[in-house]
Amino acid sequence: MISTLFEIFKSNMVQIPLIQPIIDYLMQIPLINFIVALILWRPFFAVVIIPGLTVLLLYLLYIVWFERKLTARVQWRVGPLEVARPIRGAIQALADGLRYFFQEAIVHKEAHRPYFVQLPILAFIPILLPIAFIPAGNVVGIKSPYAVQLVVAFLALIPITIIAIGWASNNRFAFIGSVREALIYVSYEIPFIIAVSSMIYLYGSGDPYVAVEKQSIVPGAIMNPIAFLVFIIAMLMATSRLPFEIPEADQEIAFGPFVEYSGMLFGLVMVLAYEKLYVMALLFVILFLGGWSGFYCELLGDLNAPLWLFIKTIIVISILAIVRSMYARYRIDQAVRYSFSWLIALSIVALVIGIAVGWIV
Amino acid sequence: MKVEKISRSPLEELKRHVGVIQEAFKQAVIPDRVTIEYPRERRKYPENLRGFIVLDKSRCISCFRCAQICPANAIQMSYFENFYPGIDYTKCIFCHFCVESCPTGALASSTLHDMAFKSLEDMKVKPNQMMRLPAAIREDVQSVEYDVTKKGWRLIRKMELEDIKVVRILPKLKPRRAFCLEPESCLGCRQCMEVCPHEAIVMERCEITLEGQIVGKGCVLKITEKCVGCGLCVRQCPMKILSLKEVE
Amino acid sequence: MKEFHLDIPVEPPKELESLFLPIPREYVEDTYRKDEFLVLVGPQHPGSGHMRLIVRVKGDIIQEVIPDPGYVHRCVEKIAENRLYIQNIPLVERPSIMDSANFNLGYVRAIEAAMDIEVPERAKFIRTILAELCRIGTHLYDAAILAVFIGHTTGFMYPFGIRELICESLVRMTGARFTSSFIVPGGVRRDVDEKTLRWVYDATFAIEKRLKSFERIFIKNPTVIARLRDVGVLSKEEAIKFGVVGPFLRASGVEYDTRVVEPYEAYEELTWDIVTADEGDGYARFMVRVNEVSQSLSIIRQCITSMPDGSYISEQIGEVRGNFFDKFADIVLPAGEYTTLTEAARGTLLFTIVSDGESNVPYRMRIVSPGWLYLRGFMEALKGERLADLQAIYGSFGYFPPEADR
Amino acid sequence: MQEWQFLVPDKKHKKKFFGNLKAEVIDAKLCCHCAACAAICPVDGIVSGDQPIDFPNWVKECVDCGACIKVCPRWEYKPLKGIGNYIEAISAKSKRFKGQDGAMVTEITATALEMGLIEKAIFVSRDEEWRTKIVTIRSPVQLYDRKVTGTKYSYADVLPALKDAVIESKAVAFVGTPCMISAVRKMQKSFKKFERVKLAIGLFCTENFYHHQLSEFLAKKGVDLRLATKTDIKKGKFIVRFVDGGRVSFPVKEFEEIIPSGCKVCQDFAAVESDVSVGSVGSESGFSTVIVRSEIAKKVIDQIREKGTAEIKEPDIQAVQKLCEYKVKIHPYPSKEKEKTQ
Repeated sequence: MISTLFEIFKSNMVQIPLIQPIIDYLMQIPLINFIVALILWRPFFAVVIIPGLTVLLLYLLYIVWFERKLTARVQWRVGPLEVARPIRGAIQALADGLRYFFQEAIVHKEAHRPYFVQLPILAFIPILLPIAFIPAGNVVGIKSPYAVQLVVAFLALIPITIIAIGWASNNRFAFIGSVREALIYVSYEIPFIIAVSSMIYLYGSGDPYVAVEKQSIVPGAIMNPIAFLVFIIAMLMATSRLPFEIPEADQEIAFGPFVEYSGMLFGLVMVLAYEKLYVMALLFVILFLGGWSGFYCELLGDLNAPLWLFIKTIIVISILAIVRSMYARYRIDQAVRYSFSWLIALSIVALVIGIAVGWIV
Repeated sequence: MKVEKISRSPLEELKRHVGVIQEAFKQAVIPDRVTIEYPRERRKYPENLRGFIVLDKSRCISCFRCAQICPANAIQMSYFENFYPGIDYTKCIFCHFCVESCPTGALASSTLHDMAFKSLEDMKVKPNQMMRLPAAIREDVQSVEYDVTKKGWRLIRKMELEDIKVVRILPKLKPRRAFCLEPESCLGCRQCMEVCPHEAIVMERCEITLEGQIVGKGCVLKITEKCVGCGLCVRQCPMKILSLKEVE
Repeated sequence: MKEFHLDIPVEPPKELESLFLPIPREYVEDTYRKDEFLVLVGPQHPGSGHMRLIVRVKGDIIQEVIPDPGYVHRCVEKIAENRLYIQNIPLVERPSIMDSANFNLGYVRAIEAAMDIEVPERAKFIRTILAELCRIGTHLYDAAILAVFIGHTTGFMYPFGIRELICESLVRMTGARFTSSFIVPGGVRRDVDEKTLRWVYDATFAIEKRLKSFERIFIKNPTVIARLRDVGVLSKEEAIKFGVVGPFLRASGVEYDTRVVEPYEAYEELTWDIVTADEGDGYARFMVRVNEVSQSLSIIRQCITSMPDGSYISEQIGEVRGNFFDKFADIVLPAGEYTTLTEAARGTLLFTIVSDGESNVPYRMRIVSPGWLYLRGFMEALKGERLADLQAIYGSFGYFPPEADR
Repeated sequence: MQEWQFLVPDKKHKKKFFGNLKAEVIDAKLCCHCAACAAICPVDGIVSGDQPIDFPNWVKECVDCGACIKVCPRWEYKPLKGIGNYIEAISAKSKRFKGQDGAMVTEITATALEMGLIEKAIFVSRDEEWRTKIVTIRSPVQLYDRKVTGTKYSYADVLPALKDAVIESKAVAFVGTPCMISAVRKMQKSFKKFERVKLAIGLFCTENFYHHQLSEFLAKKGVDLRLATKTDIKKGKFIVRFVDGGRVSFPVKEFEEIIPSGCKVCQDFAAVESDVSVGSVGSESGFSTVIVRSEIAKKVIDQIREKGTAEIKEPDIQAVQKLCEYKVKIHPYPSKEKEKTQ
């Protein structure tokens, strides 16, 4: 049994020439070789190492610090500095996380206790599942020709958990926040799906490999710039970032659905939006920025593709981080109006362009 | 002057979006940063900054003026050879009415504005602690100066530190002494004697003692050369027959 | 649109009974019977300051707002009755920390009116500079609060950064960053030298330059305009009817400024405009204050360039240093009532001192602060707007609970 | 430096001076509640008000200066009797003011203020429940208040207010009962500052009451003082007039039980030591008898006469004389009770 598993793992390992001697050495030791083979097994490597959970954690540490630092820079400030001063406070996010971890998580009397505690954890399922379907070169969890559609479908599940969190909190502001989340959900989801489907029409398939292959000369962003724009705005709305930070709006409804959370649970719901942003940015890079294609380095071997994907994603998110310091928050009715008028119109134009370009190509 | 109406055309709207994005990216690349990293950098303060109050004991005449004018009731006079003011920094609001009230310039302000105390008890600074600036352990290595010109505002950082200054401006006042204007109205209550911190008022002919022994009748007071003109007796006198006069 | 009523009996939540609401129980029950909803905003809410707003909403639309002020009521008027006249100066500055010079000025002018003190010209100019510096400081502070209320953190940081120059100007002139207690009956406490005035003059240009950055990123920001425009509209008639004061009255098109109507200090000798707007919405209220900042900068420049020579304090008082106690501690005002009107940053400020002519403390002191005066107009402006607009309107009024509560 | 000296009366007991005062005057039931001691006390320890004069904790706080004894009109008490010396006596009625009878106290004060003889005058006003309240009169306008004019029949702390007024201003007038006038004269003898009291207006006085006792007594009789507009004693009767025009009267003899002990030894009816004494006795109703005793008062009366601000008539001095004798009769000193106990 174990030997069959070992054979399966061994037959489908990530090839990295840089560390190949070390792997060869480790493969000779019993038991260790099983673990190494498991880690380097392509599906496992894609989901757990890169672009999966491990780099997701690294990304979280980075983006929280970077966003604060960049905002501070725009705002004539310095930003987080005192935690690890030599590296300009880079582990501030870690310190915050530790603080959340050791803080008491209070569940108030009138909350629905099981849901209140479980929902922040349940919300991770629709975030982590898409990662299994997003390929990076030949490092892939589950290979599927409908990967893009699946990712979009899983992403649509996240707001439902947030709405349920608001219900479980049993608080006025959480309730208002849930209603806002529901409103903004319907308003961004339609343009978002239309924009994605325009790209699917353009590439003629929902398979990321086809999409990346078709972008080998011209990236999707240039082929369909309108869809590119719609996707970015929908991404801002979906991850409740300014100027669409409406469901959380701390000055209006005091963090909306998350008003009652504290401690570790608050830490979990806080990173929810960032993780969603990560998954959407992965999709964005695949659809518009040529995915994992880039300069190929012989030494890295199979690691090339995931690295390129990750670097592109990080760059996209880092650029998006500046929006936080530029805009005020729209009102909910304005946001809904914009998305149902301008954004849907733009997305339909994008669909037409997608069909046209796809027909030509 | 009327405020101009803001135009609603989409083109203007787009222009404004571009303006915002331009400004944000400009600041992200070349920020006009104004933050001072406080404990590691020190700002250059103007000389008239109202900070920690320093006492010169040799000048103090125990006139209690500082304690009586204090709006926050933060000054307590404590006995230490004579009465000297001690400031409770839990209450002090740094209005420096006491410094302005001091007729001899015994109190002076310094540019020390950031003080840390170990406990609330320590914040009640005693007169002998007010004699000099408190010993400080500082982390700052460089000083920051605001350079303001017509062109703009920027911070200049220098790797040098200035010492904290004590600014003592002496008031233009001649020495004064108490005088009795109307001895005929004296009640003989000897309140002035009781209150005088310098024992400058003496009883020349007292024939009543406080122990209830009747010796004789009446008392006569005399203000001696010891008087420094603190004016406490002037304020204490129930008949208001004393007053301060300048002497040569 | 047709409304559909669900005939489900709704019981008001139990919590509404234990929150010491200043509204009767019937009101709560009536609200819930009519398919409406009570939202309590404050006093610990991040977007309400130290005040509770009892908001009655129908869906997302505000039907009525009942203010519950008084959380930071510090009995300033009552405390003042137990202090010497001079000791009240730091006290009256406290209600509005940013606007300390205007409050100080109003109080001191009442004492001067009672004691019949003629203030020398130079002192008047110095006082005007201080008052205008504090006005700019307050407007910037309010702009910052408005920005953070509508979620624009950069708009919060920029005014506070610019305000640093105001504080630096104040510290160079008076020795304290704010609450300087610098204005005393008869003049000011110290003379301000030429070098410092020069610095302040340069600083006004530096402020103007920085304000351009602020304008691009916040004032002309499309999202800000979208949030503030056509929100919380007070028409001219309504603004007069509800007794709104200051820049908020001017934003509704009424050209009223105490500095022009009853000039005090050096305002008669300076040229400047009253800033008004027609719309009366949140953006107009904000823009009036933004434009007032540039007017104030111009006033400061004029004051510095035309600063007369002479004494900084009246001859009736004489040198302050060393004499402070003897001159001011035993002030006894002649019996009577002395009232001054001052244009503080947020509007008309009234100080009344009643003296019985015998004691060295005020018999009664009355402060009618602008915040309290426009609270009614603020509540009326909220009606019919969305719940999300509450913070935007709050910010556009620059309501400062400590000032209103005193 | 000028030398000065003042004399303090001998102590009769081996105590601090207030102890002596307490033993000899207050405990001997001689105290007339003029509050002179409360006014002069340098440590502000003596309390007056609507209660007997006291100095709580005097053993510790008294500084043994003897000022209270020097000013006490009842220390080594020699009762003053009769109508005293006077320059002239008139019966008059003010045309400007409305007061108890002829409103001549008000008129004299107003004229003195107008002439510039005095800067301030200490008057007694009242609140709704007829509690006394001290007012400082600076201009004649203040005198139009009906609460200021009119008799109150309750003790008031005139002298503490007078001391403050004397320290502040140069010329002061005050209105008081005969015992207060005597106290002020004693003050003037000892302390030069009190020479600033230029005009002491005495009132004809038989007795005075504690406010709480008076109101309780009247309440027992069914009279609500809050509705009263005027109180008066005429021809042996205490008369209370009400807002609605009604009036109630009782014989003064019924008040015997609440008359304070200090008043029971007082024989001075016409305020012999004052500058001018005023009262209703000896005139027809609506007129006041004015007995002028000093030059300064004469000046004021001449001014009134010249300006014609008051109607002037001849008084019935005999009636005043008669009442003076009557008061000596009803208030014997040393009192009979005391003689019996001794």
